Amino acid sequence: MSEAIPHRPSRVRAPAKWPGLLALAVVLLALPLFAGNDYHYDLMIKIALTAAVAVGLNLLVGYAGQISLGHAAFYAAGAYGSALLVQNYEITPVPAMLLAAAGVAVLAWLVGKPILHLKGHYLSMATLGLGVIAAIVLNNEDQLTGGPDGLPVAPLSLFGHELSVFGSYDLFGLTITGTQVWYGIAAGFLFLSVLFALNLIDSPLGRALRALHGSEIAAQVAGVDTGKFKLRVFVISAVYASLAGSLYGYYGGFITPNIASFTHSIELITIVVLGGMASTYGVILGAAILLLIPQFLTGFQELEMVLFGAILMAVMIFMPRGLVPTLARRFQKEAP
Amino acid sequence: MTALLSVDQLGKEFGGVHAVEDLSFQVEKGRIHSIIGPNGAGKTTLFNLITGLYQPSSGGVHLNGRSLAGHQPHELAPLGMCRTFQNLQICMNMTALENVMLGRHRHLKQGTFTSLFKLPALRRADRQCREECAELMEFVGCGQYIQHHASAMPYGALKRLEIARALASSPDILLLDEPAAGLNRNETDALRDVIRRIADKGITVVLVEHDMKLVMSISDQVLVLCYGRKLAEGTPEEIRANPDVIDAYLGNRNPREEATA
Amino acid sequence: MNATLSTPAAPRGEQRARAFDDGAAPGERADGGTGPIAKGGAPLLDLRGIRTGYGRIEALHGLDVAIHPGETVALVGANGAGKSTLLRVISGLQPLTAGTVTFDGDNLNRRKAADRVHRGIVQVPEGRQVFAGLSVEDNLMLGAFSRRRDKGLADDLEAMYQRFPILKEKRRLHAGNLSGGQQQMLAMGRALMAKPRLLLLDEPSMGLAPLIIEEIFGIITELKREGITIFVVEQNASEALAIADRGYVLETGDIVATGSGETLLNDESVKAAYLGG
Amino acid sequence: ADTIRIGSFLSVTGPASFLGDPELKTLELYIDKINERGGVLGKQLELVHYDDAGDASKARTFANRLLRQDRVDLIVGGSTTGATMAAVPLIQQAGVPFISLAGAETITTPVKKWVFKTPQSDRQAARRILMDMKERGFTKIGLISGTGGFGASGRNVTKEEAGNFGIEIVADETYNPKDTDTTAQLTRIRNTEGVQAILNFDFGQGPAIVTRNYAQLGIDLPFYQSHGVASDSFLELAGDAAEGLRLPASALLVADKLPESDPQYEVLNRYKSDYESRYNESVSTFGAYAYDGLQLAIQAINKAGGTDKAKVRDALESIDGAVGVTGTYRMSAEDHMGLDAESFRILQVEDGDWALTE
Amino acid sequence: MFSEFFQFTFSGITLGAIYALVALGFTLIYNASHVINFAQGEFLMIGGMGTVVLMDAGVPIYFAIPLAIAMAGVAGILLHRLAIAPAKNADVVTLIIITIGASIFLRGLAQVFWGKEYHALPNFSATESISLGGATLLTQSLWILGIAAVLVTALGLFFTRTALGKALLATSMNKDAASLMGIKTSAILMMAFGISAVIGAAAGVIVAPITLTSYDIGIMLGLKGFIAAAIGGLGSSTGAILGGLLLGLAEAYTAGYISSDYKDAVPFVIILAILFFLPNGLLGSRAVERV
Ligand SMILES: Nc1ncnc2c1ncn2[C@@H]1O[C@H](COP(=O)(O)OP(=O)(O)OP(=O)(O)O)[C@@H](O)[C@H]1O
Ligand SMILES: Nc1ncnc2c1ncn2[C@@H]1O[C@H](COP(=O)(O)OP(=O)(O)OP(=O)(O)O)[C@@H](O)[C@H]1O
Ligand SMILES: [Mg+2]
Ligand SMILES: [Mg+2]
Repeated sequence: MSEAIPHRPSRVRAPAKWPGLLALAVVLLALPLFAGNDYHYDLMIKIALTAAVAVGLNLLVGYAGQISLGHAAFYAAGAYGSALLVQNYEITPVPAMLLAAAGVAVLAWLVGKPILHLKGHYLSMATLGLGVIAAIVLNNEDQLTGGPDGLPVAPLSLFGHELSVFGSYDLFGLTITGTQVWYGIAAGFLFLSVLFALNLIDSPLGRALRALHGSEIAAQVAGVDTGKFKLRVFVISAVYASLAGSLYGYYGGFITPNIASFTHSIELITIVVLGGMASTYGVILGAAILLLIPQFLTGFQELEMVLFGAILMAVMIFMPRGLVPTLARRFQKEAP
Repeated sequence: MTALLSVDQLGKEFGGVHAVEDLSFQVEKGRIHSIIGPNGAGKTTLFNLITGLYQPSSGGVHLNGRSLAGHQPHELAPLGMCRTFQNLQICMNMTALENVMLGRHRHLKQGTFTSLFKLPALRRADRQCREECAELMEFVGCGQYIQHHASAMPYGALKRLEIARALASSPDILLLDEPAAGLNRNETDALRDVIRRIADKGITVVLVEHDMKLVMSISDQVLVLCYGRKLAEGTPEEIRANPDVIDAYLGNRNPREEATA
Repeated sequence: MNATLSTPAAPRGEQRARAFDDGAAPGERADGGTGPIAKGGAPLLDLRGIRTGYGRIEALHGLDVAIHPGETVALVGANGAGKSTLLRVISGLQPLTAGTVTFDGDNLNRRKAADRVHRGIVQVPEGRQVFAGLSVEDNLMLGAFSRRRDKGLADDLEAMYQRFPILKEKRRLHAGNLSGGQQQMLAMGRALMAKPRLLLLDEPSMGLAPLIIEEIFGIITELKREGITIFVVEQNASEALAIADRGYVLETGDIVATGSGETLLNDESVKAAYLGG
Repeated sequence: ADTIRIGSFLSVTGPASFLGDPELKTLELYIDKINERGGVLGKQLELVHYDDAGDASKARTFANRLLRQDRVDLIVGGSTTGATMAAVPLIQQAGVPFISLAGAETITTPVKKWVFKTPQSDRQAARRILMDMKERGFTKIGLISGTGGFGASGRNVTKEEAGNFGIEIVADETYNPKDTDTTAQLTRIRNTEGVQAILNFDFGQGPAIVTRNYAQLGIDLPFYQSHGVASDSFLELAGDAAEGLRLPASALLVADKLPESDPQYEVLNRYKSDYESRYNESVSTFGAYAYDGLQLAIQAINKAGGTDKAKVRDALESIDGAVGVTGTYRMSAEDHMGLDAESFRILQVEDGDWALTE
Repeated sequence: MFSEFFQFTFSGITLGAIYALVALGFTLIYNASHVINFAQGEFLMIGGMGTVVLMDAGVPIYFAIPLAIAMAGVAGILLHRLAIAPAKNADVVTLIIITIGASIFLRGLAQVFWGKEYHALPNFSATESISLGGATLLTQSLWILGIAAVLVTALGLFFTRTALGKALLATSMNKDAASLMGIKTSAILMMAFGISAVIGAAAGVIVAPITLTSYDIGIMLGLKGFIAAAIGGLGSSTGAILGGLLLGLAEAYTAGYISSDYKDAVPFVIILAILFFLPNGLLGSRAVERV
């Protein structure tokens, strides 16, 4: 509007992002201090990669309100895609990973177009179908994918060096193990994932996405092409999953169609809801918790499943908005 | 004066019920054009047809001489048309200010990469948008809710928030569906000023309202709908005196009118 | 806020309403009703020290309200004053942080909303809240859910259709497809089907055409004649006060004025704030 | 260290729990027994176990934990091929002797330095079945297999081996391991020209459903199953429908029917009575894989005189003629499994019980 | 080749009837709360496994079945009381995750106390299968179809003819408004969970002679049931039956005529195609919301 704009900085400033990012960086840098052995690193790497997928999925589910129960398909597509590119076409891992991501983007665009006009549970079911189909293809095309027995993946090579998790490397005079290098990669990847996600959410694009969740009609009338935006965020979150999947493949050295399974998709969505929908930091915590619980429960043997189910229920009952948003609300200062 | 919006023999049928039937009228640029009529007369349906939420069964709508046939709702904001809703459409997962900022959507960069990297240009534009939208909230009279979450606002304030959001898209033509519902006398008076000032900026206003005091005091032209058809059209004075309108809509004794008389 | 009413800030939670008519002291209001019908006797609805809020934000700061049997009481106030919140407190949708709700001598604090309906407290909620996916007729019949099934039901339904002929015309339609005003009529009709003892109306005239508004006010007057107690929130303050026995003026969670409808209508500050120039 | 740490990750729960459950029970049973008798080389055995629930990526995580946190001396585990193969890259890099309990040939072919396994490979099972078919004069058969790891791998090796026995696979159908009905597939096989016998290669409950559907459809062609269902619970599930079918299995199921002169007689019957008296449930051939794995591990440690990983590995590779429940193991640098197809016996279901055919 | 076609059709109907019966169980809870109860499969498991365990303990089958079903009913009510009701104001996704937690929990309990073995239940009829046009049909499928038909009629009447049924629908549409009608929403939800569990458990018992039963049978059947319910249109009981039969037939024909490798994938493609044209399933009601 044309009227003069009085200076009113305190009332309208957007909440700053950097404190959160700084805290994340500090945590990621400090975690190695607590890592007693390489197995701890292994867990942290897995958490970081899973968290990155969840951060991407959260854009779709938490912010745009479109539920996907088939996201593991994109994760698997990234993992298998890059592994096969390296294996069959002699492409080095990093470009292979990017190529796979591009392929996944195209795939997500193609399948997203028809199914994203579905709503609610119907969308869940359609995405679930995608996941199921992906898992079936990976299982059946065993000539290519190794079938249910899985596929060995060549390790990541950086600057011409193969990165072995058992190797050790000299870096600026410091000797670090391959696993530690991997931790650096995974943590860096997570950090970038978060940074990009926060940027996105805090942009007009992100606002439009959240509006999809709030009121699709309001968004449309404001000029948001809802179909296009849903498709966009679907593709973005698929790319997140693909990249994390590729890294996971390189790191683990072996992948099976299980990573495309319904169970895995459910695990991803559970992480998002557990951590807190529409809370980027929340889903990181969600990933950490969901992956750590089974590690703590191994001692209970038979009771593991019972306890896992009970913990999941309890958290969701007492923190229905998810961990971080519920806690944030509890500690929030009284609003002015 | 030229017709900014023209509705030609528009019809909409829902399983045998003609919600709008053979309706033609024109809205001239810069005017405040009110549409009144009994409940269920088809006013909201008409808005939904104009803004592309419904596809007409017959007839069409032109904006600035351009046919809107087959346009999707989201294609209208760029053409300069925006609206509010009788059944509120507020994004309850966002703050009040963000709801208004959503209205500026079409003026801001949406590129995926621009957004991912949050380029400075985008950041600047967004900051400015924020200020402007806060200003708009003040303008429509819900400035005290700038920092509120939309879900924490009372009904009356939400109605105004919708107006602010619609204004944020800097429309040429603004369709308001019962903006005064839920406002008291004083608040309605304030709203009248807001609408006046909107019109003064050259924005054409199409107003659906049951508050006759507001309608009669502000409209340049009034269209009366009844059972989806045009019952009458004219200046407020003409309409007030029209016996058909009194019969079908106003009633013999209009208490609100009397209150102002 | 539009205007501030005269009373200077008093400590929150204290009764600080100006009683225009009889100057009854706080706490004595049990017999302080001034309506033409009910004087003396216990109030049908007695609210004391009502406090509630959303999260950490308090919306009502300790109100006292008493409504006697057969009274029609209007509640006026600006947007966000807490009118809807107060009605939700009475019908049990909004939990209390302090205070008591007494209905017909029983403390209702621990009673759920559904229970209160069975006792005769029926609300027409703000924003209509019809069951969009059910037919108009089903909506009306659900209104009578709390009643015993009896023969009277069919007659009542027919009576309701006479009152709002448009609903009869649309009775097979999904309520969500009704126009806004039609939904408002449905919400009103649905509540009446419950045969309330205390009817809570949250802006019943919202979105209605002038003729229908007349009808609604007609219905209210009629119910009043039948002896039904009514608590009505209206933005049409002048009309509401005109038919009400008494009124309360609510401002940001406090009752700032109370008195007979007529007194409030003529009070300058009330006029200035709510009734328009 | 003062104990010998034996690591294990098994599918104790989940879809492959019928493998992992008896395997874990067997390990626990014998580690207790051995410790009671004073352990190995004077040291107590300590079992560090995780349940991978049949999930390969969990298996990988737990293998990592065993290697890096628990620092075990040796691993006996991996109920399924997927779980095993997911762990293999780590184990190879870490250099810890690993005895897998899973079937597929790929585990030890090509030979991997640190990886051994106790069950016969699916290729051997396929050969044994095909051999029997050839003896009975069948040349055209139908194949139906599950799409899980075991079934898919079995299907592949069967198709590869069939030609060697002059047998043609004229119908080839699959089903999902969780399917509840396979009559469509069986109908297709039955209606294929010239089918003389049908083989179902899979484990789990799928074969029980196939067997029931087989009977329901009234198919009267000779019917074969794989070693994947060699347990009494299969008989229980399939009921009368199983009558007459044949499968290759270790002699454990017919331990009491063996002649005492059989070299395995004693091992078989001891394992059977140990297991059944401790757990009060019938013994399965899968638990026996763990029995053999543990025995091989202990032999190797004894032979190596300690837990030095390289020495234990070498000792494992040089095992020659260890009589286990599954068969008699003869390892070598070229063969990290050490059994031949002859270790399978062909059993037939007769009157609701297993019977030796020879 | 007619006999082949018949056989595929019979297989499809058998499968379809199973899926349909499972899908029916979703209807009630969905209609009361719009929650997809991912623990629905576990109710089936409790029905089937409960019967097996009770029979193993020496209870005769005609007591074992009702006891197991009652057990599931109690589990359903407890699920609501202890897990759903306390999560007040949680949104639908959260509730769905709670039901996922519950399904893991129940499966875990069953695994600990009832074991991991698969079990078979005897057929309900003495004759196991009947021959028609060269194809065989299990008599048990007829039982399943019959019971599904009875249930769908009962549910249909419940939702269209009874005040309680309407109240249940109203609760899912607008919980606050429903309680303003005097509907005890919490009790309604509890009833929905209880009855759903009973329907699920009954299904679990009837299908067990065909599908076998075990502690984890609920995962697969629950998933298929959800898919069937979605094709049919969530909330519609007739739709659940149609969806189940369609899914079963699609699977059987794919396995019979196309490729058993892609038996599970092809039906999904068909389903996606259906949803493309009917975004609310075959018989699902369109969401009515006006602006
Ligand atoms: N989807 C539909 N199916 C059937 N009838 C419908 C549908 N949508 C609208 N109608 C009918 O069309 C008529 C016009 O409705 P509309 O909402 O346009 O009225 P309105 O003039 O805005 O009324 P109000 O003043 O009450 O808001 C109403 O009678 C309504 O019942
Ligand atoms: N869900 C909510 N969460 C947080 N705050 C709320 C919520 N609903 C209402 N409020 C706040 O409570 C106060 C009272 O709101 P209420 O809806 O009762 O006002 P009202 O008098 O009915 O207004 P109106 O005339 O607009 O209907 C307002 O300040 C509002 O911001
Ligand atoms: Mg309208
Ligand atoms: Mg209100």
